[in-house]
Amino acid sequence: MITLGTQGKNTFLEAVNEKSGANVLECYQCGKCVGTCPVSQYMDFPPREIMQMIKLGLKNESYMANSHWFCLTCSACSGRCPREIDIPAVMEAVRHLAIEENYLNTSTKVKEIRKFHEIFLSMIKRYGRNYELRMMAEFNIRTRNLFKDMHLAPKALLKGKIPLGVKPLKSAKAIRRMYAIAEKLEKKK
Amino acid sequence: MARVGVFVCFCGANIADYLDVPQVVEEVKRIKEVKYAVEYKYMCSDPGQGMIRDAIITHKLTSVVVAACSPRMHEKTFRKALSEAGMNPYLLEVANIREHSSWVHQKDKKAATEKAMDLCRMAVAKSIANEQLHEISVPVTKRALVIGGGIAGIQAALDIADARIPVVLVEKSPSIGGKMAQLDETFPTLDCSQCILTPKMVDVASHPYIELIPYAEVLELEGYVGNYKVKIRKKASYVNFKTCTGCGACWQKCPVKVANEYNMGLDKRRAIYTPFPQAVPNKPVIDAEHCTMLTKGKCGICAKVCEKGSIDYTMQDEIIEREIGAVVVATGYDMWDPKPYEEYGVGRYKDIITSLEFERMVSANGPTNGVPVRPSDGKVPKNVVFIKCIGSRDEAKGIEYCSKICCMYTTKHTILLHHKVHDSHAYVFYMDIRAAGKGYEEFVKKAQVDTGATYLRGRVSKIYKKGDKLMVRGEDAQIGQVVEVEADLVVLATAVIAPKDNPDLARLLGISYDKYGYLSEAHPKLRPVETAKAGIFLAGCTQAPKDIPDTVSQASACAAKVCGLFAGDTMKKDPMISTISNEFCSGCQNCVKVCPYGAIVTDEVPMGHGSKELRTVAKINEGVCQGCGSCVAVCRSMAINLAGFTDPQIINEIVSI
Amino acid sequence: MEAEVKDQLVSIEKPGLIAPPNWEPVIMGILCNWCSYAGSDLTGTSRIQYPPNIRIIRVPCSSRVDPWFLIKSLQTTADGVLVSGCHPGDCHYISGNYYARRRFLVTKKLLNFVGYHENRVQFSWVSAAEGPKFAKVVAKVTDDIKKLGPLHLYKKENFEKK
Amino acid sequence: MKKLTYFPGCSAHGTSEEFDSTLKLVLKTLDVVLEDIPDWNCCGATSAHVMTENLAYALPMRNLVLAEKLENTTMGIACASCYQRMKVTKVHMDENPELAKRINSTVVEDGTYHGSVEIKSMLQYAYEDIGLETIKSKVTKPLTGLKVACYYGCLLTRPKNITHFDSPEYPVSMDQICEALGATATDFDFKTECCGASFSISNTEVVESLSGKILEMAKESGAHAIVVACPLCQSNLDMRQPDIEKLQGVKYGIPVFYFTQLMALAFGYPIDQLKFPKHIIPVEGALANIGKVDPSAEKTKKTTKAVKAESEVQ
Repeated sequence: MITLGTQGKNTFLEAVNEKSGANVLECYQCGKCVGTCPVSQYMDFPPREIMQMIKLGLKNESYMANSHWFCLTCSACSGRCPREIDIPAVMEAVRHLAIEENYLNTSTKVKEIRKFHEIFLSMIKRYGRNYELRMMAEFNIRTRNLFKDMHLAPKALLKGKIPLGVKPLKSAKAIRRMYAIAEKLEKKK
Repeated sequence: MARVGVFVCFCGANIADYLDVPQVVEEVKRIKEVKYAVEYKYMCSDPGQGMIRDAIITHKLTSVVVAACSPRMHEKTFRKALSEAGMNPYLLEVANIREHSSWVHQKDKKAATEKAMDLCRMAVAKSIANEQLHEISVPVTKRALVIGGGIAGIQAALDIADARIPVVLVEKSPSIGGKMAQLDETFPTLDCSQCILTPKMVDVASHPYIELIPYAEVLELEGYVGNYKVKIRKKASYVNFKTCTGCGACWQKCPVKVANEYNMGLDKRRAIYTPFPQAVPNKPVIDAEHCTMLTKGKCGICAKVCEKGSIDYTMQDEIIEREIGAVVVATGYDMWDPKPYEEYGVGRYKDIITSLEFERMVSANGPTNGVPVRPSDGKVPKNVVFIKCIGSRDEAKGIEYCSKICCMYTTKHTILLHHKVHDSHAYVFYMDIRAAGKGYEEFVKKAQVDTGATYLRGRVSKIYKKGDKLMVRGEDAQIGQVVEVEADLVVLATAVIAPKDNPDLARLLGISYDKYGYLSEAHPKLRPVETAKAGIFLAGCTQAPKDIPDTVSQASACAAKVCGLFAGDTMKKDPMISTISNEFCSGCQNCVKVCPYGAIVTDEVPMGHGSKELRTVAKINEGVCQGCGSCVAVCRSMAINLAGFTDPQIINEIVSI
Repeated sequence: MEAEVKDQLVSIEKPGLIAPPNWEPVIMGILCNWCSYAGSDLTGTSRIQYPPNIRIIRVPCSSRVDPWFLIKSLQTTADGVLVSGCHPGDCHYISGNYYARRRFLVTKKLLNFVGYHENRVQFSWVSAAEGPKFAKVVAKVTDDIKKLGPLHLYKKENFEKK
Repeated sequence: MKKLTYFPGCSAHGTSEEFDSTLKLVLKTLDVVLEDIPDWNCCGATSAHVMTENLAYALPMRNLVLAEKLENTTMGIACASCYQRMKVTKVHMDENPELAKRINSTVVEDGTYHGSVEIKSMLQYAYEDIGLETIKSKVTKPLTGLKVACYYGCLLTRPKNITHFDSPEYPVSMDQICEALGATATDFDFKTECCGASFSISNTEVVESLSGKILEMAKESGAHAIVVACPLCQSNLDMRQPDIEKLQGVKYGIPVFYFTQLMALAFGYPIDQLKFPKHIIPVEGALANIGKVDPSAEKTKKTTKAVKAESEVQ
């Protein structure tokens, strides 16, 4: 059971609105987003419910939900929302806040998704571009799932779908510098 | 020398508890114009008024000040008291020492008393400058114009006419009846729309006090309340209604087929046609846009077959004028076009129809003889999905507001579907069920329980085609699951919107309309049928979405208003209007520009006594002036004054404290 | 030029500099009959308290307000003036309050130019339903005028003399 | 001769190399010269915006800044995700100069951002800047008889206020291009449903179910092949198709072309230049339909014409 009325101002709602530029209060729970969302059935709470949870100020629940990790930012929902709420932005805001305040959803799926993104970013950091083969390999190693998609590998490699090398950036250090500054900016906030 | 009487009211405890009334009286007595001042428990009571009457006579008062509640409350009461004492009622001034002092400074008796004194001083000073005013009476043309021949217009016209007041009813289409004539049955009683409407339509046609002008539109309205003049264009019907018997030979023979508006384009009508069998008047008109005789000069069959020779291809539009005293606007509503709902494949899938199309299908005199069918293949549908709030409550694609009637007509449709196709099943996607009204909630229960319509709470997200079925996907929020319904037919409950030509009409009538195009009432609560312009009233959906009962009540209310307006031979009018003195008027015509009512016109007067030369001056039209005073403030030469709020009166107030 | 205006400003507002103890300003409130006056009545019926300094004059419409009224008030009895009308678009007389608004801006400029502080005259929209708002507006205006100090230290005697 | 700034995107040198190379062929015929952004970097799609706001803007920002060093007013982007990240960044930067300044500070050595370069997806460029007529005029081997389902994915037309291109629900630009090539575009309902995009590695079962639905509907619409303009969509629909077939127990065998491949084909380039061997699903079956006139084609053509009419009305 959830007890309401115990917390004072709904600071969580304000934070989300501020970060996303959307106004969650506009949501009138029609559910069009849920039917639209391609991954809503994989979410602990579909978008509509997340919106309500934000309205109720349920910070923990929203942070720990896998919903914002599953959001593909495909913008189908916002395109159909009768109140034109930027739902992906809201999801992104919740995710970023969760990351900033180190809330860790420990379900393996979310862990994998998160791992993938981290590896991806590290790839760019290292090469300035994405190195697909290496990324896949690393992903499989880090997620302790060596043979995932291995059945595709030979075919893909054979057909040159996935190149063996990557042409790294001339000024890769420009990227590293960018990373450094960006991270500093994150902290500043 | 002015002799003012001041009467200060205790208003029980309301005033007396929070300010020192006797002290106020004492203070007021020190003003030299005040010849008599007294306090009393309830000035508005009969004895209170008696005191005023007596004092007027015994003290030969020239003006009266009552210090009590707001003038908006009892001004009329005390004016009556004055006239009963043989004094001009407009020599009264009210000092508002309750709303403006005792009630709002309850913690500071001294300050409240001081303020009350000042308010009295101001009232006294103003009353000294008051002049005798007399109600203006303007002649009234006792004839009403009703614009629109839907159920609202019909009801208003009949009620007014039954009071033996002549009515001019103007309808833009060839027959009266409006949207209601397109309905099959009506919620929540399921009585047949046609059966209850057509008798009224016939009454209109046969009523001695109603002049029915079909196939016409209002062009121009000039004048003011009680004395309007309206220009009407009668569109050329190319049929002589006087001789036409409505036998129907012409439209049976007419070779040109056109989409039939009455049946939402689900079938065809001819180029010469009556909109529907029960049309009133039951005379055909020629659709000039499609008639080959009028467009290409070929054909002429209808003229050949018409025994009465009533067809006249040379007929022209005709402009007629009528003198009227009041207007009832009842232009109804339009249905919103759901094309923006691309995610539903609107426009791509034949088997997605609007609720009015469905209404025509299930209607006994409809294109499919009362059986709903799939437009794509003519099969009778088994699973029918009804989607509510199409365009309504949708800022992104439609309009913000709730259309009010969709919940109920959709409920009705599920029941009608069940009646017409027994083995069918209705699914209703809704956001809320708004069933506030007599017998409405019970009606919804009937649909859900007796006919077993399945209600799913959620807005449909997508519709796509699979084989010959339409897959309707949406969330059912109750179970928090995405559901897909395999539908044969999808019915969209499209929003009610204002008629698209409402703004133009509003402009030519000189009334205001809101951002959606609905005509605005004078006050949302207390003057719901009047407009801000005297003598123009609103009935039905032209003011806001409404169901039939509400529409009919509002129409009757309009009738009552019109009858009230025409009660006397002349109309009494508040004398507090502008007056212009020719001596001072320089003819700059600033006032003409600012007058919101066009009540100021120019006039020619001789330069001086006996001189032939003329000069232009402004002239107030007493009937039109509403007394806002805009003109007074812009008058450079102080030639204009507003009776009851003259410059001397207000300046007196200012300097008196 | 600049300097001149400054001087004037000082000279006119100077009496204000010597406000006597427990001085209370007088504020002339000119309200339109249909919105603001009705609103002020509502403030009363709902017993919302506000400072007692305002003296209310009823006019049919804010467009009736002649600049002359403001000037006269400031010259003779009032330390400040509040003009209030219907919200834009809600004018009972269709468009009166628009005229009022434009006219008021010009008047304000003029009064400013001759040296009156801009807060001496103020304008507001109060609808018939906005009782609480009216109280707020009055409180604010009163407060502003108190800060500015008196324009007239003689009005009472002045009245007795009449 | 037209010039166009080009941002290939990482996958152009990897999974979508055939997109890149056929695009170049096509533009050669259309007399457009591509100028690669010197030393461009990955735009961060699809991970940067998930993890951090600043990087999500910073990575595209650098490319935008570099792009402004070339004279051209327009930049064409092959990959849909790159296109969206870049466009989002541009729009947000132009709306919010404050933010622009902050982000610019991360790449300030590479130059300052002015927002002078217009960003278009290659599809948009072909449709708006080159135009159907020109395309038609270059066709030497019309693809008559080939029925294709045009799949746009999420990123090319959404969100509307960012892309301002075609319809987010039922776009028709690619359909019209394909019809200009002589092929027939089917009335396909899942044009803009998501294929699972960024989950292609981290969350395959999602991808398989989503892409599965798309393949199913494509078949439903009677298409021989799917046409795409996005590497992610292509690899999801093509590479994962065998798994999906296993999962659903159905045989689709629908090849997934880049629209540039079909253009090149219609423009008369020899098969061996079109990198068909790179496809996991063999293309021969579908291409065999070219030249075959089948009666139902006429009907579908009409419907799509109707659809066009609709879209023009709006």
